[in-house]
Amino acid sequence: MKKGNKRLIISLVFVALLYAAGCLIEHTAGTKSMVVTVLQKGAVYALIAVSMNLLNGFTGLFSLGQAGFMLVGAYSYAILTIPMAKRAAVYQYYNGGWVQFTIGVIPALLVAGIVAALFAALIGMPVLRLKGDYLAIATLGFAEIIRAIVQWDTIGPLTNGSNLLKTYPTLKNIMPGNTVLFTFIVVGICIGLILLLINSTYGRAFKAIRDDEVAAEAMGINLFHHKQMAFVISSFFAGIGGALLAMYQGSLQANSFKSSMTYEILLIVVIGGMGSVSGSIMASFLFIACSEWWLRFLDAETVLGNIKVPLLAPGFRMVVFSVVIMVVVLFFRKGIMGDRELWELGSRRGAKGGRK
Amino acid sequence: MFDTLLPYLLAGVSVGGQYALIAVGYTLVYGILRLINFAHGDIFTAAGFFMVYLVASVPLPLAIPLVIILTVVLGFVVERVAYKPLRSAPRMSIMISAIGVSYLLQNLMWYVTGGLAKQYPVLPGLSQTIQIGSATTKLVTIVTPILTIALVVALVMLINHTKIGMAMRAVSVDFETSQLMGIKINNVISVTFIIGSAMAAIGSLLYFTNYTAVTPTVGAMPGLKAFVAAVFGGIGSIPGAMIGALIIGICENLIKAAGWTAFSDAFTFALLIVVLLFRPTGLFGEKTTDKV
Amino acid sequence: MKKLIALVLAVMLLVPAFAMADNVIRIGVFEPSTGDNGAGGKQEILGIEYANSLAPTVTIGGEEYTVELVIEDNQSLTDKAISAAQSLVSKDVSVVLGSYGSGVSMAGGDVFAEAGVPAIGVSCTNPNVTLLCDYYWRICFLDPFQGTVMANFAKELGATKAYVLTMLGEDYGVGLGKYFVEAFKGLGGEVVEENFTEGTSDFAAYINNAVSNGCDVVFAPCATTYAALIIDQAAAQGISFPLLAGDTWENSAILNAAKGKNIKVYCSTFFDENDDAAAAAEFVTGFKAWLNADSGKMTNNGGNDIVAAVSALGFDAYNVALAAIKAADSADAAAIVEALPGVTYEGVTGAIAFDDVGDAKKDMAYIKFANPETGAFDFVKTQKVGE
Amino acid sequence: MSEVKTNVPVLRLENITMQFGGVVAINNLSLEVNQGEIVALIGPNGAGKTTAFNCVTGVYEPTNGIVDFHGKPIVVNHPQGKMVKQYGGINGDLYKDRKPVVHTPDKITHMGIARTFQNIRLFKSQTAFENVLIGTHLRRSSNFLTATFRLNMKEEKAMREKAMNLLEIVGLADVANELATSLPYGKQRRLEIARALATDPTLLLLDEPAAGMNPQETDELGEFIVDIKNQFNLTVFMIEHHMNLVMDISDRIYVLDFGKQIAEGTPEEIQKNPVVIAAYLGVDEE
Repeated sequence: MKKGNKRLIISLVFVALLYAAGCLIEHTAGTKSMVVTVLQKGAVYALIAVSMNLLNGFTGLFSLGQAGFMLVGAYSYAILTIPMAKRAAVYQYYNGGWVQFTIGVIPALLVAGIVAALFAALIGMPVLRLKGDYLAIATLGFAEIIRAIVQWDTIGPLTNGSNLLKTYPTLKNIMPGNTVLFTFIVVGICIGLILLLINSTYGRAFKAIRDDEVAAEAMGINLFHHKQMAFVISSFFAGIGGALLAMYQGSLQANSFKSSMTYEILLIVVIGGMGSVSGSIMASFLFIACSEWWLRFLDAETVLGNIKVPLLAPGFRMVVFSVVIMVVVLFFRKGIMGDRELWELGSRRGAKGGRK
Repeated sequence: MFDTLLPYLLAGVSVGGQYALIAVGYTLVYGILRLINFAHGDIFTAAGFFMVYLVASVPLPLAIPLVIILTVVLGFVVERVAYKPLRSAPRMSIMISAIGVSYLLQNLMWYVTGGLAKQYPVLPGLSQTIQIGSATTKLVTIVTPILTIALVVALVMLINHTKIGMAMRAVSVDFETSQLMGIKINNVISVTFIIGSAMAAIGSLLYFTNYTAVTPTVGAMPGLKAFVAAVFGGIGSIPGAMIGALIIGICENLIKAAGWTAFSDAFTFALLIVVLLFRPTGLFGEKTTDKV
Repeated sequence: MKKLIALVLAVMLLVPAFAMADNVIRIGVFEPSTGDNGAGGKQEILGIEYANSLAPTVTIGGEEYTVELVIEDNQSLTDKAISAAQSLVSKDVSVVLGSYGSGVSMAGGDVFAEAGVPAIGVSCTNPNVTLLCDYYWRICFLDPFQGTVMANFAKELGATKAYVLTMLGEDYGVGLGKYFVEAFKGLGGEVVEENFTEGTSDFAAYINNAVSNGCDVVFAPCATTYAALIIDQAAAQGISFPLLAGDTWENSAILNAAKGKNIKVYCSTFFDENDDAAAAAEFVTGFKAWLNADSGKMTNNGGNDIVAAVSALGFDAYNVALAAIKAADSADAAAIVEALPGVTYEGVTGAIAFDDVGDAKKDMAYIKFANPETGAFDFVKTQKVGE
Repeated sequence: MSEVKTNVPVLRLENITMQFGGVVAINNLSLEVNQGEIVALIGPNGAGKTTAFNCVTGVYEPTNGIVDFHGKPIVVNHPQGKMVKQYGGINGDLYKDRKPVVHTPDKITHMGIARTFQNIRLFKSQTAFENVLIGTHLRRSSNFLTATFRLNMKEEKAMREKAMNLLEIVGLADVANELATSLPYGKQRRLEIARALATDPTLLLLDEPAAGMNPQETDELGEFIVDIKNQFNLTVFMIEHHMNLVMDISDRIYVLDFGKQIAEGTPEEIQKNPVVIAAYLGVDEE
């Protein structure tokens, strides 16, 4: 117990240092810098990736519906927080829309999670009976159906149809100058809760289901009940993640929540390691930094001296990127962390190390 | 009434036939590897681009067989590089690899084309406009279902009456046992991918003659719909895939006719979910029991 | 691993992001060069580059500054637009030009506003681009105007029932469609509205719907990718009534699709190559020569030297930006924001002066016909509001 | 031998039939396991023994028949299908006043039946300790919220103590933090038993617990089974091929061949039963 406490304290200090570093970077680099962008978006993706890992990595449910639940969360948040004064302009084709009130940012974030969780509860009831890739394709299908419904003109007064939602409070409005800190706090709380869940008796039950469904059921674990729980909780956090993504983006459109978004998150989870929270977090920041920042030069046609650098053209960044991902998928199947956590590296390597 | 519906039915049968050719690839691969080959739709797209670029340099009669050959090579390479090394890995890994390949192919095509739509060459004959009853349409609309049925019949004969077909059936029933019986699994799987890719290439010829713009993501939706068709028809069943695809093609067009245009894609997924929940083996699939 | 990343981040911060050369002012070009609107975006960039080649420097505070164009591809997608905009902002641009397409402009607008960088919309026609963003100005006309123009024109062609087809999630098309519907209904016409989803290639059913609903004109403002398909399939079904659209259709892709087919395609646009005003004529001659000198540029223009309206707008946008920089007499974004409302400029697409919202007061549209025989756009007429 | 044997039936199978397509894996099997007994189910490979276990634990739903546990129904499947309301015909009395019931495996475990698997099914990414800990999840009182917010620390502590205690009983305390799948075969079998015990069963189903063990290990296992039976006041129902073990510790034996019960009795009776000998050794067709 004492040793555990010590490790907990070290971890907390480490996290606090990370927060301070994030804060410091924002204050020194200024809001215009790409670092700040990467920190914000990376943190948001970290939450979404961890929520997906809870399903795919910890419970062994291959779900591809994450973008759908993010969409629900993002829309719930935006719809509830667009200021009254701006509604007429945003809902320009729908006479200002149906919703004629606004709520605070934090309650709206919670509502975003809850609405996404409700959707998940409804969808989970039928689809969680399916297994493996059928579950994957069914959740993917539901995400697409959600997207079609949100864009439906008839409920346009609620969702603004397929048009852009904007003018809702963004990261910048809430804690001006400390956007990174705000993102880190919300994401930190959410990931903290997921970690607590994973390390509770329920988390152990999830892992048991992942390892062997038949044995888990023989241990008295109600498969449907626990899968549903993992599905709903994952979607709850995906909903909050979607809302944070909306806050980060400043504008929101159903069209961008395509299945390719789910695939990206899945790839982050794979790169980080299925079943590793810290892996997902690291992979998110890496992924975002590479795609938004470090590899951007690959997209620019560059002339060095008099020679045009070959291959560099719009789109090359993503090619390089997807090749790297394929290399990870094929040759480093365990990802960065496998199913271990950063804080376990020192202590449990002996017990869990020798395995492939 | 029939006069109003005829154009929709024609369009539905035509697009359904094209889905069917893609669906064959899904159903064969799934039948043997239990893998949803997410990259199959992108292989179909690649076939479209092969044509666009080939026609610029070689004459059409040569370009068509070249397109089929290149597509087959692509399908073969994808299997060897991305799926074969994962043969013993959990199924989730192979599926992730398939998603990765799809991502890679799309990005590659985006890079090569700049993400701009490319005009598909006109295939003499197929692109001609003809009049059927109240509907005016391209000749390809009529050719597609005929060609599709012919190819499906040929394929079914291949599978039922040749040695390789027997091997394919054996592998799809029991992977390990057929391996023990001396069937060269890797060859069988390669043949599966080759057949699937060739069908996708033929499908792309017909599809893009009908819908003349090729973009890097154009195959994603037809790919998914073809997969749904394969599930609907009963995964592993080639005639099932064809019938499923035709039904989906027709329904899709009738839904648009009813004015529910925004839901024509969503319908496919709704159908998929309903099938999975109430008849997971599809129209013609066989029931299996998991052994504990 | 994490420490390593932190270290890398820290190093990247310490190294000054960009070695600041003296006397350089950066203008961001926020345009799609890939994706659905890539073709149009590239033409717009060409206009900007041409303007830059004519006026590569600007004098600020008595010193000569070199103008450097920083081009970012927003991929025609609203979510990608955000990171492209952030990338521009992080490269310290003083002013941004773009974009082709309204959705991406609205999405990027927030990023520019947060960073306090002014943006000049080139051919984004949705009212909300400027209305919901205090840092966005625009030099082209707006969709309510364009929609009305096309509705009037449809009426003139004798249409009584219009089929309006737009893509879900495309602010430009959906917006323009709505304004057309409003205007057309106001003129006593009937309307059938339908949407297609992104990535659709099968438009046969939509064309059938237009026919079976007894429509006698189609209005389909959308990206050229889909436009080419719509035209091809309409022609295949032997449609006799005209297809109308907005400014996006003024593109080589449309000409190629319509060429040799029995189909009538009209679009409205911002500029006509054969405009006889002196400034316009000079621009057209110069631009064509510039294009012809470089095969890469010709390719980006769609393989010919037809001057697209968006190129002319790009040309004007660059010059408006220069005028604003001169008026501000500073490379500072905030100063340019101050100066922009007062800027007036006599451009090749007409006089440009901004109203309170930041929109150019433009009241003239050019209607063109895609000639299937010559494979070129024929000028039909100009149209003003209230005509 | 246990001294708490009674004639109170704990588990009762009546007319269980299990068909897979056209194959009849179990044909009209009826048997009883009484409180405190160790009952063995033996038979040649493919006789349907594991299938019988799977019917009891809810993995399979028998085509028809009844399984009762402590007089409560686990499965009641009517021969003419679930839709038939008025029972009659051949088994009319058996099904009289009984509603169709099919329980899921977790529900059955909750009722007090725990099992091990023929081809060991441990949670492969978990340590030995965690494997047992998962067994304690069943009798929790916390919900996911109290567990997440650590309002169940007392229970969590009790769970951990119980799991450790069980590991000590099966003699695996020293390998508690080893990965379950890295343990030698015999220890994995014991670990599976410990894990099953963590669910607080009253009936323990062991599917070939001695498979792959040498004679000495098998002897030890026999003692161990009797020990835990007494210590936890269990009833044991096991499938086993090691005849020494079966004859040593069983109170009664059922013999299955081709899905049919061919004999029932004490070890001594079974040893002498010519039908059993024929089934095992094979006889010429008469």
